[in-house]
Amino acid sequence: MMDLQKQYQELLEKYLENLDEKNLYFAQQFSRKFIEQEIAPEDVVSLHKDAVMNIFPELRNEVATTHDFLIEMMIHYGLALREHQSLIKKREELHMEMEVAANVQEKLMNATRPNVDGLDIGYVSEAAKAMSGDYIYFAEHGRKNLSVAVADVIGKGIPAALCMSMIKFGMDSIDENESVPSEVLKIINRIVEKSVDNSMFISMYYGMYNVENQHFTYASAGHEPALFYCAKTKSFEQLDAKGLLLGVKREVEYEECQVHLHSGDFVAIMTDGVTEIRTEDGFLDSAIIEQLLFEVRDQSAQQMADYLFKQLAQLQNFRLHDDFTVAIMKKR
Amino acid sequence: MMDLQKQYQELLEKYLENLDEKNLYFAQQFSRKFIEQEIAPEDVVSLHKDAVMNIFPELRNEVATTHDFLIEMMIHYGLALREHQSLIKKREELHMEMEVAANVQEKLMNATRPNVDGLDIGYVSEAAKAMSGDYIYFAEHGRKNLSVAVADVIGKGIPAALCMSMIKFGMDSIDENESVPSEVLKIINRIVEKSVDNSMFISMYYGMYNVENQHFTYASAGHEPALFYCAKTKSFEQLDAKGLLLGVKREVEYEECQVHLHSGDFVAIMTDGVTEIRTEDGFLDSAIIEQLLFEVRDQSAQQMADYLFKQLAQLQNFRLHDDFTVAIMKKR
Amino acid sequence: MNERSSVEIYTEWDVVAARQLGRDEAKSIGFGTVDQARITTAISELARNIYLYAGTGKIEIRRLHDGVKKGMMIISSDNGPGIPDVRKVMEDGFTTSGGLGAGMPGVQRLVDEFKIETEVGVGTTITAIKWLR
Amino acid sequence: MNERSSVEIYTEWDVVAARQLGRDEAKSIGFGTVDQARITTAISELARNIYLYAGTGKIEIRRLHDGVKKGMMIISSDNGPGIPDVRKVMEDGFTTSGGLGAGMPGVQRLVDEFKIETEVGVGTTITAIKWLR
Ligand SMILES: [Mn+2]
Ligand SMILES: [Mn+2]
Ligand SMILES: [Mn+2]
Ligand SMILES: [Mn+2]
Repeated sequence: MMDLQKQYQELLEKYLENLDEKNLYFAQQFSRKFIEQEIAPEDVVSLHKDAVMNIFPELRNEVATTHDFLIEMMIHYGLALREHQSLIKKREELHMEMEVAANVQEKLMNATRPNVDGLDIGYVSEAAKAMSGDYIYFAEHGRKNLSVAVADVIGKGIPAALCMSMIKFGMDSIDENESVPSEVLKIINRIVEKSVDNSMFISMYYGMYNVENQHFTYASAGHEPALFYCAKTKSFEQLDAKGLLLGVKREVEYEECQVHLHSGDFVAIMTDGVTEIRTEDGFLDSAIIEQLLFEVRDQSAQQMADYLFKQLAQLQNFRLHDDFTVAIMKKR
Repeated sequence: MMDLQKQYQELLEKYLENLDEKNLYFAQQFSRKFIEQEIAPEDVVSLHKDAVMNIFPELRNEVATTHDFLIEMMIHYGLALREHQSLIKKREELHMEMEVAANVQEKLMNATRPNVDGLDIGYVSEAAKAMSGDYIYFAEHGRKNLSVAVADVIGKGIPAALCMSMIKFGMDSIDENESVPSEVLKIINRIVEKSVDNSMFISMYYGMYNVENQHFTYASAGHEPALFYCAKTKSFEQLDAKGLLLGVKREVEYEECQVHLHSGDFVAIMTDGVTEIRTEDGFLDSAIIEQLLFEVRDQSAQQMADYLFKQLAQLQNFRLHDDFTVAIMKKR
Repeated sequence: MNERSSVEIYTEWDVVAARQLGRDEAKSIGFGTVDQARITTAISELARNIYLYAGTGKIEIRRLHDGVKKGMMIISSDNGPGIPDVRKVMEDGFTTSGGLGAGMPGVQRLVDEFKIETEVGVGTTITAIKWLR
Repeated sequence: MNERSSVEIYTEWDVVAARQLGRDEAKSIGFGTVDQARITTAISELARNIYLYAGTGKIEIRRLHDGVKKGMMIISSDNGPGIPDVRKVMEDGFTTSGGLGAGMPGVQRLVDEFKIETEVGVGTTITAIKWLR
């Protein structure tokens, strides 16, 4: 403490001499170090008191006493700071744990970009917190067919991730060569209804692309509509299909629809973390998504997905309020 | 601020009058309120400065300036405090999320105390953090046989929980009527080896109690030995069996052993969160566990488990360093 | 020499009396201004907890001499309801533990050694030690 | 009236110059001592970031009159490497963001409005506004 005392007093004296900014700058750098060294604010006031009483020896004892009063006022501030230092340590621990968990989840989900003839595929899936409750799943069936599923567990983070790991087991147990989208959703709905807590619902969009006839067939369980871009007319269309959220009731029928993809056409399947972007001024008009995708329509599907993410993250000052997932399938 | 200014000055004046403790007590209560109202320490110093300058109008300007210096020193303390307030909010959010996740996990694991003739069963499973990486599983086969599994994912918290949810699916898929402990571990080992990250290992103890012949048969995958208490000799014995941790390699053989339970005998299966208790002075001697269990040997299995937990938590000042799981099976 | 002294806690004024006792003792043992304030704050929190949650209880102060080390022990005891979930009360940053640095984790931070013994329906005893450096 | 003024940042002394400019402006707009210190600290952090991570750049100060509201705008700009992961830099309580209240989240807390624009390989512009209350 003696060393600090001397340094503090010197800085204060120099500052009092000509009140220049330089010494305040040093003082603040100094205070940063204090905080790192876990020196409490009441200690700073104590250093301050001794320095003042040394510099102005003529000051009455009452002035020293006012500092004691301030020390007393600072004790709880000091406690809050020390609690903060301990929480930060715990937080970094938790953060590391979450990273491991996110890896486990990723390995579990195993979303790899498939290779399907004539189809360019790109996606971005970013978690708002450490773990995502959004889910993206691809399956290729001998380069002839592609299945894509995008799901969102209502709610964020860890419980959602636990649910997703469950659904993954369900998905894996389905033989997709034999199933059409509406059937797949029916089967998954049963699994979810049986094993997931009542308070947890899941929206899912399920699509299949057939290389032979270039048809994209889709069904939706209460999920955001996908966007379909028609290169010929340069216009967007929403691909929606009727169906209840997964897990609400045991037996549900899902509507199944189809669209034909021509060269330059693309389908973008998204979660509400993309379509319901919140900025400081409220929700964004969803037309902005069409506009952004249109701007980069000639780039690769991955570049398009990356661009959409970057622009929308920018608009939210880089603070995601919800998990963000977009999958783009573009006909070459 | 004007109101605060007046109150602060009054408190300081009263304190300076007769320096009594009462005013310091009020001052501190006051400072707690300041913190709750997100008043930064630099604001407190500013209030202090104005009060001092009002109370001692004869003081030179330099004394006011020393306070300005202290304000400058406090700015970063104020920032740390505001960061703390924001982290605490996030932490409470995360905490709620973890609670939901823990519920999902509990529903998933579904450990219920089984009812088996002649056997008194009790257990405690407490997470060190919000989510446990310890796992306890019971299965009854027509009140004739009881299976019990206790597992510990190496590592704590969320990634462990994700793994456990996977293993649960594996466990459920085994028809236990047909399997002996060493076989069950072999099957689970294959599942884990296939689906879990290389860096994640699991220890598991698996036991089966046969009501007809009162044999307890067990196998262990690198897990802590269980404790066997013989009522007749009033002595403890470790029940260990050779076998590798789950997930290390694909094909593993597990040793299988057996013990006969007589009236008053009990088996306690534990995780290392019980046996490797850390206190401020280092690790505890594991003899203490035998001693504690011996003290309450005549109580119910559940009371014994509760007692063990309470005593060991006390010794750690109620801060668990690892998940804590004990299952006690006592012959009536 | 008065090695042990105590204050019974019945009203909020007794919290002030316990603080005063603690500060006087701390001063005469030789603690500096900041440590005096910290010790007093710890006592204040303990005494206030008795007053708020147990109704009545006692704060006892003992002087310690451990070889060349000198210090002060604070014992807070009550026959109140006890603490059902000590782990929660000792956790940082939760409203249950006082929030923003206060409560039991705060007391623990203000001293060098800290022990809590509690039984539901029986009462709580908290022992805190601060050594003179 | 001088509505805009700026300091180019090349050395650590320019950080001090930027602080001085900011404090003088803040004072003459009518901010109190504590707010002057906050504004100066925000400028200090921004200028130091330029000095440490971009090498060179500029701190510009503008006075704002929005109807009856008066305020001050701070614009920090550089052609440095840009920030690859803004989300990380803006997160609280991580060493990457300065830790313990410092860094960009700290600057954001010191002002009323805050905007960050950055592109890897192109540079970073940060705009901060503090209103007089
Ligand atoms: Mn979600
Ligand atoms: Mn969502
Ligand atoms: Mn574990
Ligand atoms: Mn363990």
